[in-house]
Amino acid sequence: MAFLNDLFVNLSKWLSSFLAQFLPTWAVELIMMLLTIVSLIIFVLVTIMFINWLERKTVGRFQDRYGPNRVGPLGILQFVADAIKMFTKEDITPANADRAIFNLAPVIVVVPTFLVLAVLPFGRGMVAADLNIGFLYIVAVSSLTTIAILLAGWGSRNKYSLLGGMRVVAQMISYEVPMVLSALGVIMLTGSLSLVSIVEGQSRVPFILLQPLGFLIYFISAVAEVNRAPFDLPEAESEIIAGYHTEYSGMKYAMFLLAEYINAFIVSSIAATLFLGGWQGPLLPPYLWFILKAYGIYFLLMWLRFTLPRLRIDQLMGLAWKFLVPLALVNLLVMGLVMTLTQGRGLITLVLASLVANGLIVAAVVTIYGFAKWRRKTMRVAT
Amino acid sequence: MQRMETGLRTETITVNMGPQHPSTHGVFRMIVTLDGETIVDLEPVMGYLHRCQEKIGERNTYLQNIPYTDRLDYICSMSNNMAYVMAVEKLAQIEVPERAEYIRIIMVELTRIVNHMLAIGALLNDLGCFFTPMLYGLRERERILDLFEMASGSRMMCNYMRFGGVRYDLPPSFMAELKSVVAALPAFIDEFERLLTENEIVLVRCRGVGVLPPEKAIAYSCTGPLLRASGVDYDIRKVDSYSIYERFDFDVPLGRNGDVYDRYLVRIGEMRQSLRILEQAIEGIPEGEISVKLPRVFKPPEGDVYHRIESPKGELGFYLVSDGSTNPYRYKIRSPTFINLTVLPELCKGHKVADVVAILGSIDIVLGEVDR
Amino acid sequence: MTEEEYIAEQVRRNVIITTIDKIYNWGRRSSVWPMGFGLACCAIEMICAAASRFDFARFGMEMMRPTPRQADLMIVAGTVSNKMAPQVVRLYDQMPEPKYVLAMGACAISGGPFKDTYNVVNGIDTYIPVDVYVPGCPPRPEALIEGFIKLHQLIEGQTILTSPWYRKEAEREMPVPTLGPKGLVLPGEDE
Amino acid sequence: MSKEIYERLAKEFPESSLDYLEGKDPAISVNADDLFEMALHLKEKEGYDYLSAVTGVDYPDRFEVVYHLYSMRERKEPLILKVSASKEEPEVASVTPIWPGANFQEREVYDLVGIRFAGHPKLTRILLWEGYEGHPLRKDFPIEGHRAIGQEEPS
Repeated sequence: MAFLNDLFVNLSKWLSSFLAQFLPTWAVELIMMLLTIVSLIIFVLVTIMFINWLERKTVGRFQDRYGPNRVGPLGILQFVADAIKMFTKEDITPANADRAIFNLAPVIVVVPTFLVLAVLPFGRGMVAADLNIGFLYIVAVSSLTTIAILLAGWGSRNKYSLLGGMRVVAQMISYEVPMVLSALGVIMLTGSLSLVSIVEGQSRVPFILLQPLGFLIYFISAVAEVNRAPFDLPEAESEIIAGYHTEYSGMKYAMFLLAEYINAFIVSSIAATLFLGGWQGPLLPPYLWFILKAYGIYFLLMWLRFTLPRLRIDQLMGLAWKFLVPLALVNLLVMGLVMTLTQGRGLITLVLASLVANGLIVAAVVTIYGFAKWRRKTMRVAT
Repeated sequence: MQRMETGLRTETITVNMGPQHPSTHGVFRMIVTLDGETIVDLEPVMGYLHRCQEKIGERNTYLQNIPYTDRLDYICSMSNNMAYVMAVEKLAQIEVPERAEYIRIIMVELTRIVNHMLAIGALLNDLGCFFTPMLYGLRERERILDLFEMASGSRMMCNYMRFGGVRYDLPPSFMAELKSVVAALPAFIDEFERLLTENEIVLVRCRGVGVLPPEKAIAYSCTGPLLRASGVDYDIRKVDSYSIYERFDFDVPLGRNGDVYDRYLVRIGEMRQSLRILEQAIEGIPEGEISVKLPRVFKPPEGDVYHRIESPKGELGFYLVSDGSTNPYRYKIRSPTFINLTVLPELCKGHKVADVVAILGSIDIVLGEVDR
Repeated sequence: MTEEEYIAEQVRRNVIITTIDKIYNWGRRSSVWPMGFGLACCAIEMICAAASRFDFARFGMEMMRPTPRQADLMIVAGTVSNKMAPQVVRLYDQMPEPKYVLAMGACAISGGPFKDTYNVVNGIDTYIPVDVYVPGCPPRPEALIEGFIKLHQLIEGQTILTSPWYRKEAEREMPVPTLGPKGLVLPGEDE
Repeated sequence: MSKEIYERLAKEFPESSLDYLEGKDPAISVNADDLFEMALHLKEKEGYDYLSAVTGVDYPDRFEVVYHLYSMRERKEPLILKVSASKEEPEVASVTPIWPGANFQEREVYDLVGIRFAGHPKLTRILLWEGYEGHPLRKDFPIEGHRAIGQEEPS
């Protein structure tokens, strides 16, 4: 069991000590670094293949269908076929497009996704680079996606793309605020921005028990950050065709598709890391726990996507600025109070106090909302 | 050049939605002028599916026109059949046997359920539901299409009704199957409602969007669920009762606010009322003849006649001018969705792009009927 | 080079090419993404084919792309009117190679019941090349799926060596007709 | 059916030449010049608030526009108005200002039958395109369109 628990860490240790017999230290480090990168890329590709298949099978089940089942067992090779097709497809650059920007955008869009992977702790000791500002780094790097999508929307010189690009900018910038604010609660609890220490801080109790509201806010804004339904306005099929990637074909479109899936997976893994205790868990090896939790949250994403209709752009912005941001601020304030009041009184007090505090906030929100609804109703009757 | 007072110079952009657009329900085109995401102006352009139906109607004999009516509103072929054959029956004064009337009512009410299922599914699709409600609707629709196939031999283009009756009698197993479908449908409608009616996103997307006041609805000649959602109690089955509708006990669901949400509710209500009619029709259907014998060369007398029925989408009327020969002299189709579209620009102004597709979805157009 | 060497060489080359072809065609065949584009009655049956009972997602085809740039297959589902034909041809031109066209229903094949009327194109193959014809008015979903299988067979039979779409000289762009006072006019024709 | 209304109308508009047409659906034939006044009167005074259909018919000697009127609020009996227009310069007053629902229908009649509607806000072709020659629902227009007049199929 212990062997399985630390399988990949031991493997890399063994390999580096094996290589050290023939090679100088710098070469060993270089090789190990390259191997890490390669394994991350392989992980990404396998994940995409699996996620794509999972999503298409799940939507099938949601809609009383089978989903792909012709290529490979249960259709699992579907993404391989898609990839072969997309890579051999003609690559069209529209005559009116801004060539440089148009071609640059799909490259830029995948870069941040790979960069973010570097700081994710996949298991005990399984992190490519344990930055002490890990979370800050993630926030900073993932905002690059916004630029890439805006470039795509602008460079295509297509009105639908432009509308999609503009929507992305408005949406992603707005939702970054509640996302970071909700994650601040977790950072307050651990006192560190490093994802590894955040995971280690949850060895006794996952932060979702201390921060249920924070988790909820994070989850909602994360769904919006990766443009998934019900916040998929930038590529709203029924309104603006395919949004910012309307004009992209073949490989470049595959890049956007890849970035979309992997981003969704990354926000699920970050949610798992911040709130569900990352790789912590009994019995199973840590990396399996991590993947299970990430897929669990990803399933929630899919569930939302296949059930809910889409919000409108003004409602979307309203939800972020009028609801999530104030709620996240209140949550942060209350969390600070709870932490100060329960300092030194043990973990159980802290958990109970946070649950009560969160319950109070929810009750307050429900009351205010109900009151507003009642007032609107009475006012309508009056007029 | 709006919003000069804020110091920002902004321009409106013109976006062309269609004729190939995922949510124009076919080949409809809208030229939309946008200020940011807000609609300043909207101009519908149609005719991308103009198939010369009225000219063909003049070329064909009266009988040959029945299959062409199937292809008008290709979701509800049965009610198109009914409108046309009833117009011809009025022209030639043909009496229809009792059993045939019942069969027609059963078919037309089934068609209404099919249409509203698809209409709600398509509306939710336009709201961005990733096909799920649509496919649930289609799943149940298949069972009703099976019934059509049992009776007429075809799933969609039924071509089932004839002057003075229907083409075939119902097969022996039909009534049992119909009973089981009718018994199963309320559960399905309940499921639909559980999914959608109280759904918070559906509420915020649909309430107060595309409000059509009753005066405007009447002035713009709107009919069908679009009119009744505005609270105007006008159902041709009640007002200008045709066939044997006065024998059935059913209500006309009405909306209050005339917005997209009320149109959705009216459609749900109409499905339930159609089920009520179906239950009564199953009870009351007699044995007997299914059609009257007509001469091989059918020549109605001279004159002109207009007959209208309450098709699932609104008032479907046929205006026929006969010169006593085998073909109509003039064959005019008063299609409900074409005329309901007149009000579309009025409904959309001031709303967002996303609302346009919702409003269009709630009007429930079928291009085969709009363009004919 | 002796005859045997020559044969061995040829066999080796062919083995490589057929293997590449196999993978290439397998990939393309298993992931034909249709363009979500319905014209008339047949579009409803096309949607039915995607729905629960028939479910062409089994062949990996449920990714209905709303934009022609990402689609592989254009299903011309319904009557093409004169007013619509330029749009259809333009959509065809906007699709990336390799692209296929499936004419669904009597109208798209020949004009069907509306043949020879003043605003209906007598079959879309007047303007764009059609790979598979699915007759019926409208074809049942089973017939459409049969058409897809025929298309898969067509793709299987192609080879990367002779495929026209990777060649520079093969211009597969179709001329877009315009609306004239008497009907559709192809560029270069009188009036 | 509409006999009483016909009599009331005849009293209201003594100088116009109304005519009562018997048939399966009795109709009132109206002079083209009086159409607008009469339509306004019917909507304001008689309560015919709902214009169901506008149809153009090409008869050998004349064009005819048929209006099917109903009353949604008062549920009166239907009323059918028929207006003739000359073969050479068919023109009828537009009723769109009275019933906005006539907008698209009049455009359609203009497009397919070629009757002009004076006072229509935007009288352009609606189903066919601007610049198309001829009006398909006229009897002298062949069903094959211009293809019949010796136009070759493009290859």
